[in-house]
Amino acid sequence: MTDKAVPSGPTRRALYEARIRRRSALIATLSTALVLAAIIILVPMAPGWEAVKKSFFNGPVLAKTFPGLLNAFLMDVAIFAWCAPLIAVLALVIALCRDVRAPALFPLRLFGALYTDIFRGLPVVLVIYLIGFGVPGLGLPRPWNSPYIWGSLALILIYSAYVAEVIRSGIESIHQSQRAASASLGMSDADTMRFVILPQALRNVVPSNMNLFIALQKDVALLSFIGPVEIFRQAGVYKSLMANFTPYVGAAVIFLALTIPATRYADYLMARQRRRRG
Amino acid sequence: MTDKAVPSGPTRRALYEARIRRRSALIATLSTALVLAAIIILVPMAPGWEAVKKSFFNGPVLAKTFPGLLNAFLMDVAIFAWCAPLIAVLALVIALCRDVRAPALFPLRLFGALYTDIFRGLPVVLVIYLIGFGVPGLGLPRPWNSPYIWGSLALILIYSAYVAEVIRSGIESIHQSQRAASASLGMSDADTMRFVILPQALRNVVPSNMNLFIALQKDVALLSFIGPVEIFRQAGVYKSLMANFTPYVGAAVIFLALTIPATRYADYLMARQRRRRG
Amino acid sequence: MSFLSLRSVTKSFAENQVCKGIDLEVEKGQMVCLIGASGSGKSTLLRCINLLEPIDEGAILLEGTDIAEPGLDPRPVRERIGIVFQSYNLFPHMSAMENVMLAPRRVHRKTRAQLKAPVEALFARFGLAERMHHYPDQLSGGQQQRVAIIRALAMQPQIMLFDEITSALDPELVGEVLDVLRQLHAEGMTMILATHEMGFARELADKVCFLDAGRILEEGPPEQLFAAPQQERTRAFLSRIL
Amino acid sequence: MSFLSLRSVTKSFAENQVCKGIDLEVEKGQMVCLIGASGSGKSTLLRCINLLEPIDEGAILLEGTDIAEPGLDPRPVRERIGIVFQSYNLFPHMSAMENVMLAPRRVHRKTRAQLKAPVEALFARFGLAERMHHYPDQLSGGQQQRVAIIRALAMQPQIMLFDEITSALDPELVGEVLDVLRQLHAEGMTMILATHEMGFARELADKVCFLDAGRILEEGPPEQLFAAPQQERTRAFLSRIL
Amino acid sequence: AAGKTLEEGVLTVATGNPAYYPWVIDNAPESGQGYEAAVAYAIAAAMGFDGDHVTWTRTSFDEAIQPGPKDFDINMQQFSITPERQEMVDFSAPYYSSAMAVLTTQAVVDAGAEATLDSLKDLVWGAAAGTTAAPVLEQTIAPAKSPMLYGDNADVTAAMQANQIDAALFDLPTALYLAAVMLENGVVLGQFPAEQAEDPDQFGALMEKGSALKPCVDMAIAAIAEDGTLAGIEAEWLQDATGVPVVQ
Ligand SMILES: Nc1ncnc2c1ncn2[C@@H]1O[C@H](COP(=O)(O)OP(=O)(O)OP(=O)(O)O)[C@@H](O)[C@H]1O
Ligand SMILES: Nc1ncnc2c1ncn2[C@@H]1O[C@H](COP(=O)(O)OP(=O)(O)OP(=O)(O)O)[C@@H](O)[C@H]1O
Ligand SMILES: [Mg+2]
Ligand SMILES: [Mg+2]
Repeated sequence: MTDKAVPSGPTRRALYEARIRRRSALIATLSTALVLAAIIILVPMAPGWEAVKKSFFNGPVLAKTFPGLLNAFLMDVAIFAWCAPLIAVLALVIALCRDVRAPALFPLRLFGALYTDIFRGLPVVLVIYLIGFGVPGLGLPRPWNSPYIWGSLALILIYSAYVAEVIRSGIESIHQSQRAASASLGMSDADTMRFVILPQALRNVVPSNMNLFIALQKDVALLSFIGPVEIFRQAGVYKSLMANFTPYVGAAVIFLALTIPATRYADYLMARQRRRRG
Repeated sequence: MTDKAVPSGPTRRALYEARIRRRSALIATLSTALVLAAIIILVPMAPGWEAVKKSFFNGPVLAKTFPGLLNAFLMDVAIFAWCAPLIAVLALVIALCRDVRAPALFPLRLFGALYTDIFRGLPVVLVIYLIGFGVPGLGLPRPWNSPYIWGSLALILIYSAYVAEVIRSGIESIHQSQRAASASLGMSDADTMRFVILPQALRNVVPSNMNLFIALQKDVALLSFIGPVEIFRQAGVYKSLMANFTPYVGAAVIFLALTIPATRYADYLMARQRRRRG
Repeated sequence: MSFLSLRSVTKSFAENQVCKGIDLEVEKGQMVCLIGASGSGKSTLLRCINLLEPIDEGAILLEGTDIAEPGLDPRPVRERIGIVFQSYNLFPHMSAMENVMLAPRRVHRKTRAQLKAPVEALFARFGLAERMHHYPDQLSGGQQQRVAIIRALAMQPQIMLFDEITSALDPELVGEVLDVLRQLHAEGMTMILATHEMGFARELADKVCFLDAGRILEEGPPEQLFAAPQQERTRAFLSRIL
Repeated sequence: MSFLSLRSVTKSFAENQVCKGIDLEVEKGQMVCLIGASGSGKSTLLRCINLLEPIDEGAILLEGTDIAEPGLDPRPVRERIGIVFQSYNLFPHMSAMENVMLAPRRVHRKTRAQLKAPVEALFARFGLAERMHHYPDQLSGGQQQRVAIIRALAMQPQIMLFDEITSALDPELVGEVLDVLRQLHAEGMTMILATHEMGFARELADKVCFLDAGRILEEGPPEQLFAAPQQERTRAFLSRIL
Repeated sequence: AAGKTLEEGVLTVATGNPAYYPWVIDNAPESGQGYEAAVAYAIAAAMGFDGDHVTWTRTSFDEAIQPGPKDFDINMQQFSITPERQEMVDFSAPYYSSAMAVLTTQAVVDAGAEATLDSLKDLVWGAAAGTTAAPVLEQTIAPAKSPMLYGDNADVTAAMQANQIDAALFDLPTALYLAAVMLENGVVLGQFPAEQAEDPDQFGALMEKGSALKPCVDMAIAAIAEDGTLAGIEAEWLQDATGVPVVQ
């Protein structure tokens, strides 16, 4: 008996579905085309369109400013590049602090809790101003008063609070039975954390952290308020020089080119994780 | 047979644990006290402490500016109050757009996808600048060019993209079998969505959305960059008038008073949800 | 003409052909039991009959009309065919009563007032009168499964499909649910039941079909099939299960 | 003196007293089966013996020493007592081999090289030689459960506790795991087994204890307990299960 | 100017938030104290508004230059008139020609900074991003390290106080004020006099593009310039800047 039936040509359902698919594709294409056409034809007919175009979608301005913007964006990338690993390390430390059980180390737990509460509770700009201008104002010598250092520190403090919470939630999401299994083998708490809990917890929180790091990449723009000329500030300079908003649009395009794929990927990871669990 | 054993005084374990608890409490108190003492005694001995104190923790400045800050914070609250419901509504619409199946409505799906991708991909400040300064510049008459309107719109656009994604993930997290059960009873897709899927999905996403709304409350501060004198701008004004960072610290305290309890509550909801699912 | 008849129904998931030409006749008032190993296609077959899965080839005739015609609106058909799943699939955000009333209200456009009496009667009949206003998570598995059956019955279907409705239950709760089936059978409901409860199949089924790898390998009245299976495979399966 | 003896062990979770004074003697090389309804306290008792739960009162003597003394470091004790859970609790991020090697490496400070031969021998002995480098989710339930047993055995415990290790398995996979127990019993391992598999208890146990609501209501060799239970409750329970 | 103002019979004047000395004294333009406050009242008077019919509002720099309708009739916060900006907004005739000046601290001077281009090149520079100082900095000094840019004057001084920048470019009166009041040990190291610049920094009152008010304002400014009011106000509120050396 050959169980594997050889499909002899398309089935009734396959034919029907192919027909439906063709029709749907047609309808979808048509309706999309219609809507697009409406946008393309109607929008430029709006009274303010010329002004909008001149102010926001100004070709020559874009051409003139885009290289400068791209260049300034390197600054964003660089700040991100040195903040991200520090955030990861600090967050792990804080998360472990909050998991500490020994009573002598209670101040650590307290510290961890205060830390995450405070830095998750404050607006990013506020922390950047406070730390970026405040701390160096206390009389630190160069180069230790650089806004790059203190601005980055502000980002690191804030984001490590968020990442720490995510890691902690990852640790807590590992079922108690894994700890029991490890303990029952005679493993110490530290070994259990290091070899059994953390590897699983960290893997589980990759998607959430990915989202946080995308947010970080965007919040790097806020560092501009304390001096560093990154893309957002550069766009602002061009804007006030040319009294034209196109540079901001250019900056937006640069951000989108990076964040859309990253966000999409994070979503994909999240959805996959949900499916696995569900 | 009386199965409910009446505990006859504390058990061996209870006694031991009470002893341990007492010792732990003692150690924890002692170590915390030690650390606190070290901070309280050592920090003021640092060379820059006087400067820091004058600049950041200036009692008279705080007393003078705090009422003004609180007053300005009402603006934050007001902006939040009108943005939040609009965000909720718009996000629901977008989430439903992305779930649409009919081919004729394909542009809606496309729109939903583009919308969420774009607004989740852009830094909040950038959108606030673009929309808050850009759109009114197109020649809208007063009062339609108000930064309150357009700044709020920027927040609404961004946050509704995030909330829409959360709602969509909530919809997707409802197991396929719920749709099957509903369909098997002869219910239409629209009724299934409205009576079966959405009520469950929305309940599931309350904690995630709570976190987003806390973030919104903090990002309201960014509106100050386009004019509205909310707490952050007010603190900046005081700062430049008095050349003192205490107003920022005051603003931070006000934010923390609101966001810490809210964040804690959101964490609690999240953890409870995870426990339920786990 | 049978009440329901399947004519060489085939169904694939991608490359995996799960139903390989199934013929089945169900008479009015009959109880047909599908038995077979895990993965043999019982659930899929039931889902196909309810049009939750489109079939590839073949026909499903309900009182002579092909309900599997591609492109047909499945909703009127589903009103006539009730299905109850293994994992009860109650709506967790509604009380038992609301679970039962939802579809009649939305589909048949009846009011709560109109529905109250008949629905309460259904609950009472299946011993759940006191539990009507509880939410699913306040009910035991057996109670949930009975609510799911009541929910399907409230649409007044002509035929009921049951997919291993007892296999997620503790042995002690299985009895409650099987009682409901007995009652329905006594009242003349047409039923198809996928089950691993051989005892029950033997007691109540009018016809037992043994599915193996997407085919009905053997069918007949339970006395015959259980006592003297014709096929080697059926024998092997029964010896493992009984 | 018995190898392991429990002396009026009590254990509560908050108000709920789960072990109400349990006395149990286990001789070297004996296999003791705990049977009893769900919630009767079998799992809790095993977890207490392994010190995963602190007991309230009573003593647990392992070769005469009270291991339940509050404040004692439980780790050396746990090295001597292996436990395998119902839900296998393998570490999902490690291959079967790494699962087994982790504790010997970290606790006994052995190297991979030292462990290779004995661990491979263990895998081979329980028919998993080819599956050593697979990850848990690439293994069937029965294979996972065998890896869990190997993992516990690799620490060379003197006594093994098994908590319903077959109840999450398909009937067809149960056999594989029971074979392992048979083998261990033959080799003289001391074992305590909480189980619903009466057939197995009857075949292999040296002593069967019937737990009911936190007490050992009746104990004895399987022939006696299954054939002629003394207590009304035991009879009721056995009649339901068998 | 009848019928051309935002609110009939009232001239709405915008200034910064906060507004700085010496342009506005004590952040209170209503007092008419300070150069721009006084000029505003003088312009208003020349246009026929008495002091009670002048109201004040606040805008940020960016809000002022954004295109479109405005919340003010005229906006005075040291806006430099540039052709690019004139594409989007209107400026009145200039009411002040400012020298650009180098603001720094005593510590930097002690470290050897001098009022020469060569010396200035090597400093770490800052400027307010929205102002013309940023491009002027690039053109005239071309610092070796790329300058830091900030949202407003307050942030620039904060950065200088934090020793994150050595020097910043401002219009001279602002620089003098910041050096004297806001900055500890502030020094105005040198100036680029307006007379010597090829396109000098001139302040104009900013108005909505195509504002009907522009001719009136221009006439008013011309009038107060002619009758010496403007010079009088300058003498009263702006320090004599001759003490500041010219950058070589
Ligand atoms: N939605 C689906 N997509 C892909 N394959 C499916 C799907 N549903 C079922 N299958 C496959 O179809 C086959 C038959 O599954 P089905 O659930 O019908 O078996 P069953 O007889 O009900 O088994 P059980 O006794 O385990 O419920 C299996 O191989 C299964 O993997
Ligand atoms: N960690 C815990 N916290 C509180 N109560 C618990 C805990 N673990 C078990 N219990 C309670 O202790 C009682 C005995 O549970 P236990 O798991 O020991 O029973 P069991 O005999 O193993 O049952 P089963 O056959 O279902 O595994 C139950 O009432 C249970 O609710
Ligand atoms: Mg099935
Ligand atoms: Mg148990």
